[in-house]
Parts: sequence; C-alpha cells; structure tokens
Amino acid sequence: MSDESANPTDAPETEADGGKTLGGSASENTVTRLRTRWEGARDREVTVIGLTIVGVAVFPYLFARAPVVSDLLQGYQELASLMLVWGIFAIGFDILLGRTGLLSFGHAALWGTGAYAAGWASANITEFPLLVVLIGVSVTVVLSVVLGFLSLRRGGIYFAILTLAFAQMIYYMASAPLSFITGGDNGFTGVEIGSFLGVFDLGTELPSIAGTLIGTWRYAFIGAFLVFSVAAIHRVLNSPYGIVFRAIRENEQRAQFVGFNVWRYKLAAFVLSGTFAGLAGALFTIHGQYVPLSSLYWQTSGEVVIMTVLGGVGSLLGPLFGAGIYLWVEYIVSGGYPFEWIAPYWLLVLGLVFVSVVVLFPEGVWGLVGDLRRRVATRLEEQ
Amino acid sequence: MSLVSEAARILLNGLQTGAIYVLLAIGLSIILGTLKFVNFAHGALYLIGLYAGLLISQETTFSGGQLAEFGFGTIGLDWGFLAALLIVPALVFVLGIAMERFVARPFYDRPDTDQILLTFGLAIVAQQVVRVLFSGSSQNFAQPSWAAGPLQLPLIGGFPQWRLWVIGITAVLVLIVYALIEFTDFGLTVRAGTQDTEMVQLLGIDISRPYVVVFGIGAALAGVAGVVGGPLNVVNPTVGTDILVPAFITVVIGGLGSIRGAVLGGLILGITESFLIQWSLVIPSLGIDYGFAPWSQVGIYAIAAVILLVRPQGLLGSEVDVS
Amino acid sequence: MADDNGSRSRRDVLKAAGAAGSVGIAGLAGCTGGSGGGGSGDGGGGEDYPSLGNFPVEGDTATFGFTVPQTGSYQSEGQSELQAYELAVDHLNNGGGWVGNEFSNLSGDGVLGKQIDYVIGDTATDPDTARNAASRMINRDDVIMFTGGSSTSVAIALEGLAQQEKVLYQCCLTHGNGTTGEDCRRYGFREMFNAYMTAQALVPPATEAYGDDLRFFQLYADYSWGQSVQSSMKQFFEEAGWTEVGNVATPLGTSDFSSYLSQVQSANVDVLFLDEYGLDGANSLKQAVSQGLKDQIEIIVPLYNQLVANNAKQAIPGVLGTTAWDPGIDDPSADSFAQAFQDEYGSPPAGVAQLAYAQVLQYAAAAERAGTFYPPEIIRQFEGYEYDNIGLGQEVMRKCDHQAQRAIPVVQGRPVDEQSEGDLVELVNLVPSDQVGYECNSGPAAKCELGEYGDE
Amino acid sequence: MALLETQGLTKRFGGLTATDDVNLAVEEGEVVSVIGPNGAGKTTLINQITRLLDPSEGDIVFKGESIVEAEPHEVAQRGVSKSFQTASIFPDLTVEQNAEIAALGAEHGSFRLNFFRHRNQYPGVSEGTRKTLEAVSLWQKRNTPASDLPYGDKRRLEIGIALASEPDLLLMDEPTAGMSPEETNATVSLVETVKEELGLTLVLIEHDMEIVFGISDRIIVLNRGRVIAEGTPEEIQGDPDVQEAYLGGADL
Repeated sequence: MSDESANPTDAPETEADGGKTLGGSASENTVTRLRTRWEGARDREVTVIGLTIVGVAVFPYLFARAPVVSDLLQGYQELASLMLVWGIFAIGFDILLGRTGLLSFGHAALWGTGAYAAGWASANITEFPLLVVLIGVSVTVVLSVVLGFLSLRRGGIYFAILTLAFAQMIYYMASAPLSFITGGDNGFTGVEIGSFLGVFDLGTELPSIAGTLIGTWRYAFIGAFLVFSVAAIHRVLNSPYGIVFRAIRENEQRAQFVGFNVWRYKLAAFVLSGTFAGLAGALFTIHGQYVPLSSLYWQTSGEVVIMTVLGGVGSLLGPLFGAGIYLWVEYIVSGGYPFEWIAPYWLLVLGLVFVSVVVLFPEGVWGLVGDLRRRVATRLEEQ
Repeated sequence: MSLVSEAARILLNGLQTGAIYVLLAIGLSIILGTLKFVNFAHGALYLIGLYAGLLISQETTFSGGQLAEFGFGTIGLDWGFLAALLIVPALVFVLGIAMERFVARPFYDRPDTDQILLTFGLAIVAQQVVRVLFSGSSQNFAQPSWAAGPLQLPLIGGFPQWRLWVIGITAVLVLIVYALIEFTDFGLTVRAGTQDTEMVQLLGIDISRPYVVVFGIGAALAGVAGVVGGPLNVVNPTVGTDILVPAFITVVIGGLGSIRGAVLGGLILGITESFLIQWSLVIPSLGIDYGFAPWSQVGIYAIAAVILLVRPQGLLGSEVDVS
Repeated sequence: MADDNGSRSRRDVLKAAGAAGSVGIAGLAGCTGGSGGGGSGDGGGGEDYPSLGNFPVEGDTATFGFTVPQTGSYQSEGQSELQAYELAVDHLNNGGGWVGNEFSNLSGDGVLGKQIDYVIGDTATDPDTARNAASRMINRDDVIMFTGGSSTSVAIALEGLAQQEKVLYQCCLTHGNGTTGEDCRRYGFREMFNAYMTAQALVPPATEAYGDDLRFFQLYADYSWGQSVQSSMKQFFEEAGWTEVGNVATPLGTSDFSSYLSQVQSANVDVLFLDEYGLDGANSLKQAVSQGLKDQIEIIVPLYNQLVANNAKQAIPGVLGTTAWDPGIDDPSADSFAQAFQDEYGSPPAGVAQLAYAQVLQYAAAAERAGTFYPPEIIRQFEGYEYDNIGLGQEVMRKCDHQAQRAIPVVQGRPVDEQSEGDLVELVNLVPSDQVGYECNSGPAAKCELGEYGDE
Repeated sequence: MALLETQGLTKRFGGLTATDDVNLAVEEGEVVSVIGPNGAGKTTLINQITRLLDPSEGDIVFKGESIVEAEPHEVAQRGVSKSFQTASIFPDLTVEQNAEIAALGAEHGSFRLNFFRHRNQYPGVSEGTRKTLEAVSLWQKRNTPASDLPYGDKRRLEIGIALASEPDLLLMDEPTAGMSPEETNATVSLVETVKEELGLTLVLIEHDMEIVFGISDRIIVLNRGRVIAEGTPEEIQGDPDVQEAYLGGADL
C-alpha cells in the first residue's frame, strides 16, 4: 500500500477537534484557505464515509490491475479482499487498544468464533451471505460478553494475560474435544456460501467499469461491510463513548471519579471490538469458504496486534493500513519473486519493524504519514 | 492396577509437568511483582537457554538455516550436560541484566501495554533469529547419559529417570531462590518492593540494584528451565512461545510476586493436566467410557477461570495488590 | 518465475467467468479483449474449450505451483519435495529421468508444446498458510496445476480450494483417510496411500513377526489423521485376530507423552501402535523407549517419515512401519529415479521425493493424453488410468475416489550401527497393490462424493 | 440534617490505624478544613469518603443515605467530587475535552447504551464545559493539550474537572500544594468565588494555615487518626491539644 491510496487515508482524524485553531488565522494564502476548508470538512461523517467508499472502490484496480502500480505491488484481487477483512478486524481492535488502552491478546477467539459460527451456519442453516454474517456476529457478541467479563476481573497487566489464556482455552476446545463440530485440525471444510440476495454469485465479476475497478461481487460485499464498519466506528468515537474511552485510557481513576462506571465502559469497548472481530471473522469465512483451526490460535491475536500498532493506534484508518502492510509482506514478500532476497526473513523484518515502531514511532505508519503531511502543509503555507 | 499406584503415577507426572511451569513462573512472578514489568519475552529466554544448552552440551547437526548455509553444518561444544547446567544460567542471567538495563528500564514509565507490545515484539524477533540461524527444523536434545533410560520405581514401575531429575533440580532451585528471598536482606527488599514500591523508596532504600538482580535471577531460571526441559521434547524455535501461556497462567493461579504461589500454581496445573490425561469416566452399566485426555489443555485454563472468579488475586496473592 | 502481468489481470476476470459458468463468458469476452476465446493455438486447445480456472494457458509457458513447507517442523520434507519438483520440471523441459522412458508420451520438450515454469509457496504445514500461498499462485501467477503438502489437513484445505478455483491439485504427502474419503474432491488426486491401506499392509509382516493372538494398545494423535489411523488399525488387526485393549487420544502438539505411556504400561499389552506423526511421532517413540516399554513390548509406527526417523534414531531399530517410498525398492524405474536424483543433488532421495516427482510427471502425461490443459479433460484422463511406471508395480488411479491403488513399502528401523545419514530404515516388504485395495463402496471411498468437473 | 456524616469511621492497615473512630458532620454550604500533621489520616479519610478505600468499620452517610457500599463512580454520581493532590488530568486531551468529560459524567450518568448518539446531541455538556472553564479562567486555553499547561494551570484544570462534574460536595486535597504565591492567591480566590457562585459545600485538606484560617467556617484537627479538636478557626487557634500535636504549633 503506498501513495496511490493516500487519498482516502487523508480523511479521518475522528475526534471532535473541529474547533482546532489552524495555523495563522490570516489566510491570505490560497493553500491555507483550502487547507482550512479541508480540515473543517474532513471530520464530517459524510466526508469520511465518502472517501472510504472511493478508496475501497479503486483499491483493487490499483492493487491488482493498474499498469505500473500493480507490477510494483504484485497484488491480486483475492488479496485485496482479504486486506479489507483483516482491516475490519484491526480497526475494530483499535477501539480497545488505541482508544481504551486495553491490550487484548485473545481476539483470535472472537475472530475464530465469528468464522466458525458463520461456517457452521452456512453448512447447517442458511446459505445466504447476509444471514451467515449475521449469525457469525451474533454468536461472537455473546462470547465477547463472557470473555470480557472474565478477563476484566483483574485490571491492568492481567487483562492481556487473561484474554490470551481464555482464547487459548477456546483454541484447545476447538482442536480436540469439539472437533466433531469444528473439524479439528482439518478445519471446517463444509462451508456453503450461496449467492447474494439469491441473485449475485459472489465469485462473479461486477458489470462493466465496476468490474474493472472493484472486481468481484465478493469484494463489493466485503467492501460494503468495511464502509459500514468505518462509519459505525466513526459514530461510536463521536458518541459519548469515544471520549469516555479516551478518558479511561488517559487516567482511569479520574474517569471513575467524575462518575463513569469504568468497568462497564471497558466491557463495552471489549464487546464493540469483539463485534467487529466477529464480523471480520464471518467475512473471512465468506472470503475463503474454509475455516482453519489456526484462526483461533494466539498467533492470530498477535497478528492483529501487530497490524494495529504498525498502522497506528488511536487513528481510525491507521490499523486498516497496518493490516494492508502486514498482509502484503506476509503474502507477497514472503512468496519470493521479486523479493527473494528478503522472503525468508519476512517475519523477522516485521518483528524488527514492529519493535522499532513501539519504541520510536508509537503513532505508527499513520502517524508518520500525518507528520509528513503536516510538514508539507507548513512548507506550502510558508511559501 | 490399584488406585494408589494410579494416584502415584498421576502425581509424579504432574510434578514433572509442573516443574517447568514453576521455573518459568517464579521469574515472571517476581519480575511482575517487584518491577511491575510484564515480560512477554520470558519464553524467549527459555528458548535461548534451550538452544544455548543444546550447543554447549552436545554437537548438533543443523541441516538448514543460515549457519548451515555458511558451512557450519555441525556446531556445538560437546562439553556435556553439567557444563550446560552451569554455564547457561550465568549466560541468561547476564542477558537478563542487559534486558533490564536496555529494554525494561526505558519502559518502566510507559504504559503497561507498551511494555507488553515491546516484549512481544522481542519474542518474535528472538524466535525468528533462532529460526533463521538454525532453521525451523526440529533438533534432538539428548538426555544426559547418566540420566537416560527408565528407573524401576515401587508402585509405578518404569519411569523415565530424567523426569525425576527434572523434579529434583527444580526442587533444589526453588529452595535456593526461596531462601534467598525469604532469609536475606536482599530478599527483604524484594519482598517489601513486591508489596509497595513507593514505600520502600520512601524509606530511602536504593531498590534499583536489587531489582536488576531480580530480573537476572528470573531470566536465569527461565534459562535453566530451557536446559532441563529441552531433553524432554524435540527442540524447535516455537517452544518458547508455546510455554509462555501456561507459565502466565501459573502466575495468575498462584498469585503475583509469591514464590510459594508459583510453586502451588505449577503443581495444580501439572497435576490437573496429568489427571485429565489419565482419567476416563467409565460406567459399564450405561456403556459410558469417555477419556478426558482431549480436555487436558482445556482443563488448565478452566481451573484458572474458576480460581479467578472465586479469588481474583490468586491463591496466595495478597489483596492489597491494586493494579 | 512469475508471469507477465497481462495475464494476471486477465486471470481476475477469467476466474469470475469460471465460477459463473458459460453464462458469464459471453458477457466477459468484451472486457477481456476476447483473450478467453482466442488464446493459444498450439496444443492449448483454446478454441475447443471454454475458459475455466486458469485455462487456457497464455503464452509459451505453463506454470506449475509447488506448495511445500519451507518453514516450520516439516521444512526438511518440503526441501525434499521441492528438489524432486525442480528435477521433474527440468526433466519435462529438457528430458532425463523418467521422461521419455517410463513416461513414453512425454517428449522432454515441455508439455503440449509449452515450456514448464513454476512458482513456490510456503505452507508451513498450516492449512491457512497453505491456502494463502496457493491462492496467490492461482490468482496472480496463473498456475495450471499445483501440488505439494505434507499433511492431511493441508491437503484437504488445498483440495477444497482447487475445486473452488477449478485448478488441479496433486496431493503429494497425505495419509489420512479423508483426503480421498469424505473430503475428496474432483480436482484432487492422491498417489500416496492412506491409513486404511497402511493397516492392510502392516498386518502380514506384523502377525508373522510377533504372533497371531496379541493384545495391543494405541496412542493416536487427536485429529483426523490420527483418528483414521487408529480406526483402520483396529479394524484390520482385529480381523487378523488381535485385540485392541485400549486406545488414548493425545492432543495436537503434545510433546510430553509420559502420562499416556504410563497407561500403556498398566494395560498389560503385547504391542503398542504409535499413531503419531512427525514431531509427535518422534517424541512418543523416544519417550516410549526411555520409559523402558520397548524392552517389554513391540512398537509399531504406522507411518514413518524423515522427522520421526531423524529425531528418534536411537529408538527406531526394529520398529515396523510404512513409508511413501524407499530407495531399497529393487525396480528399474525406482533405480533410474534414485540415480537421477543422486546425480543432481548428491544424496539419495527421501520417500516423499519419489512421490512428488511422480505426481508432476503423472499430471504432464495426463495432459499430453488429453491433448489440452483443459482441466475436465485431464481429470478424465486420470480417472481409471492404469500404469506401471513409477517403480511400484501395477497401479490404478481410481475413478470413484481419485485414490491410487498401489503397492506399499513396509520398513523397519535399522540397528543404530547400520544407520547412516538419510538411510535409517530398511525395506522389509513391498506389499503389492492387490493386497491393500478396497472397493469403491467400502472403507473411506464409501463417503466420497467428488463433485463437479466444471464443464457440466 | 448534615450533608455528609461519618459515623465511627475506622480504617486499619495491618497494625496501623489510619483513621480511628472518626465522627464528623458537614452541613450544607459550609467550608470545613481538615488539618493535622503528616500521617494524621487526612488523605485516608478522604479516600474512604470517595470510596477508593473500604473502611474497616463505620458508616458514611451522604444526603441521608449510606454510601459505604457504593462504588466510587456512584459516589461521584450522587454529588461528591474530589480534586486530587497531584494534578490528575487527562494529559493528551485538550483543556476543553478534560472539562467536557467531567461535564458529560454529570449530564450523562455512569453508563448508558448510546454509542451511536453523537456527542453534539448533549447541549448541556458544552454549556457546562464553557461555564466551568470560564470559572477557572482556562477558557482561552481550551484548545491546548492539557499536558502543555504550566503547573498552576494544571492544578486549576484539576479543580475545573472536579467542578464540571457538578458536585454538591467538593473534597479538595491540598489544592495549593506546590504552587507559587501568586498561583496560591489565584486558587484561593477561585475557591471562594466557586463557593459563592455555585453554593458548594467544601471539605478541604490543606497545610497552608493562612488559607485554612482565612477560608474555613469550621476546622477539624486529626492526629494519629483521631479527631482531637473541632471548631471555628478562633477556637482551634487557642486549643492546646492542637498546639501540642503540631509540636509547639510553629505554624500557628
């Protein structure tokens, strides 16, 4: 993911900072004036959603088909869809990590449950994609209430450990005792996804120009959920919850002393992020028509942590880019050509990059892009 | 087979499984208790101890990995197991001190989540470095010749000798660390620090030095766990992360900062695991014969969940521990 | 290695066409510039068949995909597979080995007039990773066939993908019953034998060596492969007069078997089956020996592999089992492969290498017989095909479940002082295919429904 | 009826008794200071009232209801607010957001399922935020990140947060600790204004006797966890026990 998709990325800094004073108020300069207008517009829900739609719509073309760019990136359609799926997972995860300051190492349990529930539903209840997703999400919400309740029994450092532990418990349950449902090590192979609204086979191409840009109905289906997720999370962050989450992250005790039931808000953050994890998991099943056991393993939790931190915690779209970067390295760079020199070390490189992001750039790639943008803007204004 | 011998077997197997958990949990627990530092790289110290032990104790052929590609097909000192048992703890102790100085200390003032993220990243890096150097293939960590083979025990019959040594070595190490913490001035500072860091500082005691040592001791125990645990299994780069979760669970069950808690937690986990593996529910009249072995891993987490609900601070943890 | 990008973008469109069936194709011809129909004239048969999966093959090269474990515990096996694949591609393009000899319809100048190229993907012995790698090959690199893998879960996951994407998959190393049983797919073929056949193969040598009326116990890995081995052993050894006294499932990734082995000790049995694979197999065997079990009872490891043998060298002497292939098989085809491999890589081939090599050539030969890369035609060439060219005697690739009916090498660990690097087991018996077969309506095949060819 | 009453409030830490049978009553509209030497139990007393600590014995009654079983956030919702000894603010948020959070806490309650409702649907919040920030003279700096404020401003923001949650009773733990003389004066006049304008009841812990005697209607003296004197500033000034407690009463 590089410059070409920078447009939508510019959009959102979600907090209600509309009142921010900008640069010098004497805006003789056109650039400044435009920028001021931009800054004012970019927070608006419509703008955020609009730009996300545009970004989602052109991304597969740029990634998999456009001349030059796609050669450079070596992308392909199915990976573009997968990036959106993980992107939903990561932006939902950031509600918890970036906003509320809670680090869960157990989100694999929620993602995996969403995936298995969707898979099981598709094999046994309905083939309609929307219903399959709905069932996956519902089951995950129930589980996240239970897991959140248990894991939040102890605060602070225990949370990461407990989420990790309970997620591993679910993994072990799926691996052996419940293998009659999950297929155990073989994964869930019986996924049956029907056509969308009974009309559009998800594997087929969209008509005419939409097909060239977006590609398949499957991508469009997933993309719609991504846009929905971005809109929903934007809404949540601009509701009272958004600011209470931040208050909890910044100073939990103070938040309690101004009268907030911190524990419930933490649980709410966990369940909200779990909802998106479940949605992403269900879409993962729609995407691959297969549920691997490893979707419940703690490494999946680790992956979403890395994606979120890499992209930038506490920014609406940063984690989406983190997911894109991670998957690009995992799928393209690790696959050799034209990256043979680095392919065997892909995870080592990601690990080192991750460590340096944690130590040096806590705002992640998104923060770096933001810094760069501000610097360029300042430079332009000075001229 | 009688009930008594069945129980003895479950106990012995549980002790042996728990022993490795205990060695890791003590380090995690005292580092967490005194320094309030969550070390997700503790498993990496185990991994490093394990590979160091492997290379010190025997010659090993690595068929893949960078070292092999550079022509170091066979590496290792072949100094024997005792040498590894002495050198590795010293080595990992130094590593632990370096880790405290260069990794942990700059992060004491950062939020807990940053500490976890950092050490998690380091754990990935450590695992990947081992994989790149030695390949992801599995290696054979031979048991020391003086402890190989089975031993005939009363009641139980043949039991692998090395497992008894693991229990013995762990017991000795635990006693040494316990004595150190319980009966020395150093230990007093550490114990006080576990309960209230600020108070100890107010009393004018320089705690940074003892704390460095705490980190070193915790690391060294993880290293030893690698050496004694290595010969129990086949060795590969993922073992460090695999063992981390049960080690954490041990701390949660036992209670933060408590050595006795870590030992108790390790024993409970080990015996639960070993019990579930061997227990079958047999009711002939109903035709029920269900083995619980598949639940053995689930069981240890279920125990943790129950203890957490009933006694959130852990079995031997103190109530004042506010996160 | 990767193809030019023009074909990649086309692939995205074509894949859609494949899934849509013939209805989609007409509509798509417009936006793809007609490449779907016009295609390659020579040998690809583009005019005769609609586009499907990655058919037709554009340009002068056809690409194969090799999904092998390059990281993780099975990377040494993956390495062997990959060596064999590269050897096979070399022979397809330039002649040598079985090409032109055992496989007389192969010319040594590519397949159907196209040179063979290949791409590699890492499975890490994880179904999800494997599917990701294969999906990249299919979507981006336009592979016409992919092969590889070292476990049943990977094979099942990839078979499913092959069926979805309508790209042929040659399973390579997978031994569980499900691969050609309940999880069989029209687009997957297995040259390897399965647990059901292993049990049949082991009965004669085991009863001959250890006796007729014995009590046995099984430890089995608690996932589908282990379960299928356990049930197959129980079925055939009980038919032969033995009695299963007990069995216990060991959770996936178990490294410490002492508690399980204790149960064996207390069960008073004559024989122990260790239905564990790879790492777990080596661990369980080592620990069984160090617990003193081998002094009291016989141990059988139904499926040997490099990892088991390498990591349990001290423990394997005399332990019976089966293996994909053994260099000790005395047959001209076997010898010529072993020689070609030895010449290329300087070491004898592992069992899995023969399997990998054979499956690539089998695909190429089927394509030549079909005269096209069009997958349904190749599938039809495979189905029911009888052959005697991979050094294991007469075989059939069965139409009903895509399972090769073949001979099985039974081996035994060599004594420690006779072991050498890469040669740790010795061939006891090559059990011919007619002794290990089963009917299409019995065993795993009874549960197999292959699914569509894609041109219905 | 008193606004706040403690009945036999006792807190023991191991062998140490931090507050020992403390009975006090604060009437509505009063300014009460709690003084005493270091370790007298002042902060422990406050922490029990805000329910950060569980008392070992005794009861706390606020507006006629026992709050001894309540959670800290419930106590805050009932109208007890606390300003911390150290500036306990939300450092990465702006001054305005700091106050907004507290105002939201008051307007919105401890928890509600309204995560899709936009924050601008709560007009009372922005009104409360503005009023509070104007009261503590930080309205001009509303867009500054809180961590960038000078120390005195941080402490004022701290008080602002406590005020924005619209309390009936404000507990202030050493509001002028570490302040320069000017900052101290500004804070004192702030406290007085606030008290006048909002009609607050104040409980103050303070070391600076000048402030204590200047501002308080009533003073309660703690020593070793026990109340040793209680009365108007004049009464306390002459109390020999108090002088004794302060080792000769150097400060008095």
